[in-house]
Amino acid sequence: MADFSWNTQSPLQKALVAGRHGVASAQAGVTLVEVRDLVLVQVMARRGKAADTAKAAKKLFGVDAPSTPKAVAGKTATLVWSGPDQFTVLAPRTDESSQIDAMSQAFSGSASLSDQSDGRCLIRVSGPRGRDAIAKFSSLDLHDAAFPVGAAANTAVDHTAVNFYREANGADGHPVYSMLVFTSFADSLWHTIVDSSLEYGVDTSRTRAAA
Amino acid sequence: MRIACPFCGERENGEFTYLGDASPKRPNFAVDSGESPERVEDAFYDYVYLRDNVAGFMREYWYHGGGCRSWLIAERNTVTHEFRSVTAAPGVGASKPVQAGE
Amino acid sequence: MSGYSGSEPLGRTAAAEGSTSARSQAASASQSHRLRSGGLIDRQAPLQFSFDGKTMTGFAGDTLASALVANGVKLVARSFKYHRPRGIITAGSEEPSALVEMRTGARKEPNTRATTQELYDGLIAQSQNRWPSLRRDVMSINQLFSPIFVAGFYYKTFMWPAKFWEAIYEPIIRRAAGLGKSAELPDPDHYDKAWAHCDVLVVGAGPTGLSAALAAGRAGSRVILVEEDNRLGGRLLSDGGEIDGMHAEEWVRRATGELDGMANVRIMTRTALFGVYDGGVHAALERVSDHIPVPGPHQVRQRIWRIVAKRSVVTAGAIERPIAFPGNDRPGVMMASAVRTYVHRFAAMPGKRVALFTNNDDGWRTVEAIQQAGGDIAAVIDPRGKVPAEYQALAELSDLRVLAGGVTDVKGGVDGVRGVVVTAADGRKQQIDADCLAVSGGWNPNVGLSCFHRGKPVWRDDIAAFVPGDCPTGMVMAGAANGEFSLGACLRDGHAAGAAAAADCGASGNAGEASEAGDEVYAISPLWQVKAKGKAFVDFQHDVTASDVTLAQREGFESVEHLKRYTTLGMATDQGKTSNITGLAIMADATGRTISQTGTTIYRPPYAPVAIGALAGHHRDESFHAWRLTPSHHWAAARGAVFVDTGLWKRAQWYPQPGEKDWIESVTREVLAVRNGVGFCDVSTLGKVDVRGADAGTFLDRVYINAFSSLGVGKARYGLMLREDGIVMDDGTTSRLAEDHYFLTTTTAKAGPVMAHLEFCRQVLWPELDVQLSSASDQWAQFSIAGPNTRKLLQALVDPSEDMSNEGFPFMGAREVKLRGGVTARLFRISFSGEIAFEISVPARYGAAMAENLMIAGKPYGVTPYGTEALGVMRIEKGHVAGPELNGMTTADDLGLGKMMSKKKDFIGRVMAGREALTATDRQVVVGIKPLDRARRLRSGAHVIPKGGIPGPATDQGYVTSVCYSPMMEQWIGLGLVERGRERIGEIVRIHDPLRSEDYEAEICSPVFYDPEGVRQRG
Amino acid sequence: MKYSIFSLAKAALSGHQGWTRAWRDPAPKSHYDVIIIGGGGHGLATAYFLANEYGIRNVAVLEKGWIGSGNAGRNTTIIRSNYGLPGNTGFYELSMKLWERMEQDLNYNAMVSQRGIINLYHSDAQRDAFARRGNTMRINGIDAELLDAVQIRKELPFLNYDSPRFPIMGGLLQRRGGTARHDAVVWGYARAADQRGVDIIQNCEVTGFVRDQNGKVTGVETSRGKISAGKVGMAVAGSTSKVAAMAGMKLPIESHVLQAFVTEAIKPLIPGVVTFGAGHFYISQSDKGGLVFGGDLDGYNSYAQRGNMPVVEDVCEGGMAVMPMIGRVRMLRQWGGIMDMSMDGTPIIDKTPVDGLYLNAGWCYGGFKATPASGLVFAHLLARDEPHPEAARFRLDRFRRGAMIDEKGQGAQPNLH
Repeated sequence: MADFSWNTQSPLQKALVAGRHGVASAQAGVTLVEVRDLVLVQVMARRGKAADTAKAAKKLFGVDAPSTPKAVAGKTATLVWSGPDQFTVLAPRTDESSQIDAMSQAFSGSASLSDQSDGRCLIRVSGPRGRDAIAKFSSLDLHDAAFPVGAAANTAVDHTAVNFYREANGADGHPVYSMLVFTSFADSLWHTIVDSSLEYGVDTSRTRAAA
Repeated sequence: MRIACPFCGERENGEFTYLGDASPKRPNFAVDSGESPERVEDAFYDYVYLRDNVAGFMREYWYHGGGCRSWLIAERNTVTHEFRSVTAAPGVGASKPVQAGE
Repeated sequence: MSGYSGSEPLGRTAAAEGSTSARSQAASASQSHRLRSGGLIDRQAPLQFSFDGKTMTGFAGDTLASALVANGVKLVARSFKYHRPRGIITAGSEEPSALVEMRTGARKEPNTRATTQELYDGLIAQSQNRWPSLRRDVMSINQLFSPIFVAGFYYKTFMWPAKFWEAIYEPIIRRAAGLGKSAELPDPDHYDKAWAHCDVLVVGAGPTGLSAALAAGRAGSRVILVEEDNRLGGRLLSDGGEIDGMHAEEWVRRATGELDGMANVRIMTRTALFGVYDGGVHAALERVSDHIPVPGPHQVRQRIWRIVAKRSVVTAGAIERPIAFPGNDRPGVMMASAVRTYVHRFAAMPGKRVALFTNNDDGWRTVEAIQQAGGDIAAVIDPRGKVPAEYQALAELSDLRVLAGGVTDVKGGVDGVRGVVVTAADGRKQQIDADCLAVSGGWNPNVGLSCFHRGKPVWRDDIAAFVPGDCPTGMVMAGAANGEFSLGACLRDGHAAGAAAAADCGASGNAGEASEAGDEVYAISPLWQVKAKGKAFVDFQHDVTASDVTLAQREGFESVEHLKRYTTLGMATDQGKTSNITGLAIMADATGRTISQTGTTIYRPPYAPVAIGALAGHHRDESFHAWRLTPSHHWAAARGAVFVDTGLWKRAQWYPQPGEKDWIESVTREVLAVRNGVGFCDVSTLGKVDVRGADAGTFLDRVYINAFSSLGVGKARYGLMLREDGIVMDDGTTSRLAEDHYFLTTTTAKAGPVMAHLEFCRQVLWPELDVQLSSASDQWAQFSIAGPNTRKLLQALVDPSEDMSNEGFPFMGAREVKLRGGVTARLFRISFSGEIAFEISVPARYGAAMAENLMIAGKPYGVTPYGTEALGVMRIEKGHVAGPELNGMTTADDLGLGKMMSKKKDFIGRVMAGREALTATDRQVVVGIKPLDRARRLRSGAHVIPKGGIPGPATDQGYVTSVCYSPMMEQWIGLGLVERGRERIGEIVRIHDPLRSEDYEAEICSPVFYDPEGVRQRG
Repeated sequence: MKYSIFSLAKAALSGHQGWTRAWRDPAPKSHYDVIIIGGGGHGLATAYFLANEYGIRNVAVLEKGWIGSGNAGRNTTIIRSNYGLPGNTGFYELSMKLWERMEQDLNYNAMVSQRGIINLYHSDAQRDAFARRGNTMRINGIDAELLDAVQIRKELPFLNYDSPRFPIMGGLLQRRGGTARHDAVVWGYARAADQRGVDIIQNCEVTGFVRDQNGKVTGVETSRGKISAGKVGMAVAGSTSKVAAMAGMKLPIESHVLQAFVTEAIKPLIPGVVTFGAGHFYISQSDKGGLVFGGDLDGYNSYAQRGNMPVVEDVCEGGMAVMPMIGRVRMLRQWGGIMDMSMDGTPIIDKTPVDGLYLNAGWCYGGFKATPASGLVFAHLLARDEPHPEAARFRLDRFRRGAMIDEKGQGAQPNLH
């Protein structure tokens, strides 16, 4: 029998209709991008092994793993704090199994890993009114002083958990926020984000994670 | 209401789930402890059902399920809703407690 | 605006300055009471509006109330109880009387205060609570019965005969009560809710608030300034004055400019703070588009703001209070400050001949305002009998008629005041011709927001008013709200409060100096009521009179709360903003207590009423709650699946095929397809938890009633967990994928609570164990594949190297397998249906492909996708318990699973499960139930009565929990919880379902209807 | 003076100068046969029934503030007897029967209005649970009807039947359910008890118990002095744990805040009581025209009588989901009451381990509808020293024995009941 084809499907398959929505002003106030094809692994230090985990992370990624709510860019991945003694490794998907194997080896004995590459969906919110749109569904204080580039937060949107982190400002000088949302909620939260953005005009698109 | 998670900072209480009084400690009886069932049940009756229900500061469990998934112990005034402290449960994260849990 | 000097007397021809258009001239001319110049209105922008069907014209900048005043309209409403004619009393959100029905159709909105509704072109408003018309209201007959309709009369009557209450009395009362009519169509507008954060929140943008915002902003703190009005300035817009040597208007302009220039200051107009909650959460309502006919595209009508502030400076000002005297509710009797607002801010004259009744110096400002606008002051009635020093020159200059004494009657008709009767201290009466009576009983600091955390206001004798007591944490009140009534003091108080709040937040910049203004004297001698014959109203909307207050006192309702509840004083839409203090002062007088001893009622949010739609925001219709989709959702939708909301999930319930007449037919087809061939169902909604760590087995031993540390790698086991009180919490299958890795599943409904419970066990109960938990619910697309042809289907799907034989993959086996095409899956040989069955998990991105590939791989075997209904049928046929049996009241033994409870280890719930009532022999336990009449449809919720028994509490022995039409048994069957059920297998009982008028006999049987030996699933 | 339209008309002739106090304002005596702590609906009803049914008239009701200042005056005024478990079913029906004759019993119009209560269901599982409960009611002789959406639409056309989420499938209707004017219930019982000799003493706070050498309670210390008593009954829901602590008792009770809301008055819109089954929202309309509505507990222990925004929003979201035509109606006032949340969601009416001290507590958010029956059975317990048959299951030791009465099946987690 012939092999089966295993086409992949994004949880935003239906919800994301690329293009302009809402108020048709010259420049969209909000830009929404689904970032696809990520490897995402939750790293949880074993009991009493927080220091060993940090050491292993440093060795593998060349940076100190975040011990407070921050996102840190390492050699091959971004490490986003996701709770005490745990963080999420985010990397563009290249060779998935070897990427995960490398982590399994590096953290063997110090941390438990949980592959969440399909458990989360990454949505990036930017544009001059991005922060105003987010203020409609998130209670986080995203003021520059409270949430600078590199800051991260686990919070709740529509009563479900979401990880936010702030990336480097966009070319337009406006802040860029990344949101990791649960896959099964992605369709719903996407609607919430779009609805919050319509009055500013919103451009939506999807992209592959940049290597 | 805002709760200062020791890990995440101050957050809306909607991110948290409330369990209640943190004073009762789970009795620990091995199946072969030899205690009379009566006494063991009495101890659990206390733990599961009886509450001081203080008007004033009480220690209580909150779960930051909409955040870092830590169980927290808050000291909060039940009359004014003022928080005096919020600390992590002994087994939060990878921390290794000096002694067995509550 | 130009200030007083720019105002021209009424009736004088406007100087032909600039290019006043013909249209605006015509508009001006049609407004009988509009001043020819002045006011913060745009005469170039005339706006048409209609009130009770009559078209009128106002100007941009008007409120509906000011436009009505400008058009000479006095009668605008009918009161709640007596349907008395009422006019406009105030010029702000405290308005008790001038409530109208705004807009039409689905946008109809009852009880809108004309005083805060901004005018727009095409505005349509109706008066309310009258029939057939405002002028001729039949219900005003109630006034004839007013001698009987006193406070609390309804508690004393309408009792006989008892049946008449719902049938006759109450419908009449209900129809008479209420004010406006609400729309009966869904609200077509959108709302949203947003968050904002700051160091210092300044509430109110009058002189105090502007001063506070300037200080806090200059100091460098993050400031939000909210103002309910559409422009900044507060009372300065109505009373003018001089600040830092400039006109108040100029000062406001400069202050606004400075604030606008600060990046750390955010100004929010049309935004009213309505609540203060714990932790510095402040709630405000922004009226985004109430000032235009309909919201623009993608624009909301209103928006709720939750503003998180470290400090707040509340400068909510003060509210002028009425005096209770006979006739004080006649249209044309208006608060003195409101008269000044209409004249000065809106260039609209409430009357051509104005009488003023004041007991304090501030009221006297009205004299100047009216005179400068070209109106006549008919008289000033001041019970103090003396012209305040500040006004002596003015009084002499204009030969002012000043009377000592009090107003004891107001003459006139529905159209308003025609005369005022003044009675002097010696009893001498005189009548004064006037078409407007301005009243000032003094000012009440607006303490409401300070009391929302149960702080009690404090009485101050010198100003005869309550000032804030203990404010909510982080809040200070400043300016008039704090009892500071002079402009200079307000500016200083605001500045000091703003600077202090900023410093508290760590701001170290220079707050600058406070602006300066004069410190006018505010002298008052309290006057709450003028005792004379006639109805003297305290609460205008609810028609509570001074004599109602004293009646309540005579009947023992002396507590202010009893007073309020007995008379309804202060329970109207203004929540007593203009009436509460007067009412309690009259009560204090009647009881001989002081006002301070009498105290106030409890202040509660919202400060001003808030639309329910705004509080719901975005969360309505499909966005009521977030939804969750399974990985094969769109695939199932494309195949026409019928979906059902289960919790937040959308699940495929069944897949109808053309020609099927009802869902039972579809579900039966799906069940038979599984039992005779093979089918699959998306079960991704199950909670899935990765349990890892050296102590994972020990951990699960303590969580489950049965053992898991003894489970071999590559094996799955059914597990049951209890609550600590011994009642079943949840069940599911848990597999051991590696020595230190278990994969635990929960029911769909309990995924969240179980995860929280497991974390509690890990972090609180047993922190010594090395266990890590992560939710994997969304990572995996999981399908149940069931039926005799399952293995054949799987053999087509998996890599040929995988051994799928019964020996190679035995019942309750669990391991990873390679699928053709390169994807790795987790495969579990577990069965809910009783057939050979597997659950297969692939990463969620492959969920849709998996569904499609299962169709391809299973095509030769007639593979059929099935939904939750067929899943439910098969579990009932097999006697597996689910939600209806795991109802939070059943023990493991009730479910027939008591034998699973390990006696070798401790686990959550072990001890409490042993309590006497939970182990009693007469408990209701799970059994099977089948009607004797095989054509009979069994229904869940029907009760079980012994055969021949008479239904009653003593014979009520249980009920049917789950039912289905069983294609295998070819009849309806069910599970039930029945007293001593397991001892009664074979017994015939009576199924009693009075709700559905059904009563029939059924047999109690084993819950396992189909393949009781369990042969099929092991084959 | 007997209240009637005639006495009212007569009083009008004299400008209502003739009305006297609805209840006296006596100074406390040194001894009473029975002291009831708590001048709420339950305490006053207990005193009324002690005097009226059991002939015990030397009774005082001690209230620390003004009568009705607790939950009696802070609830959403719903009366119903649509319970499903043995113990509750009969008790609440007893209460309903007492509501139905209350006005004639008390000569006070408490506006008991049986305009019906409907619990909407939105899933098969909910329908089945309602069917079970409705059948229990019918088996116990209580009216109940299971309606489908078509039938409900005839009576309540304004509901959101076509919601894309959790559409209305039907409802369980009790036509005899409805509302009553809460304050009037308090005042009616106070006046009727007073007329039968009961002393209602306001502004009298109990500060401790007087006990003899055997530990028996023989009186109370109060802010107005020591008062001795044959028996002392507690009816202080919201403050039960505080008062019990004075006698050294710890109870299976937590105090939680429940918020409620009322809108501005509008013309009649909603005939009876409607509860939404897919969210936290229930609503009725008062005779004055305000829509009275509420939802779930805030969820944390509280004695503050006020709550927070998340619940306000949650409740209004539920409201807009089920009746989106109330979007433009304005919420006028929100408040909070302190619920005596028991560990199984069911009240406790029993003797306590302390001799001479009797407990009436744990009403959760169901206390108002229970007022008359609670008074009757508590009076019975105080008078006879044995439980009234309809309250026989409301025992304190049921938690120890495992005989919980847990309608919601949530276990020992009070904030989930």
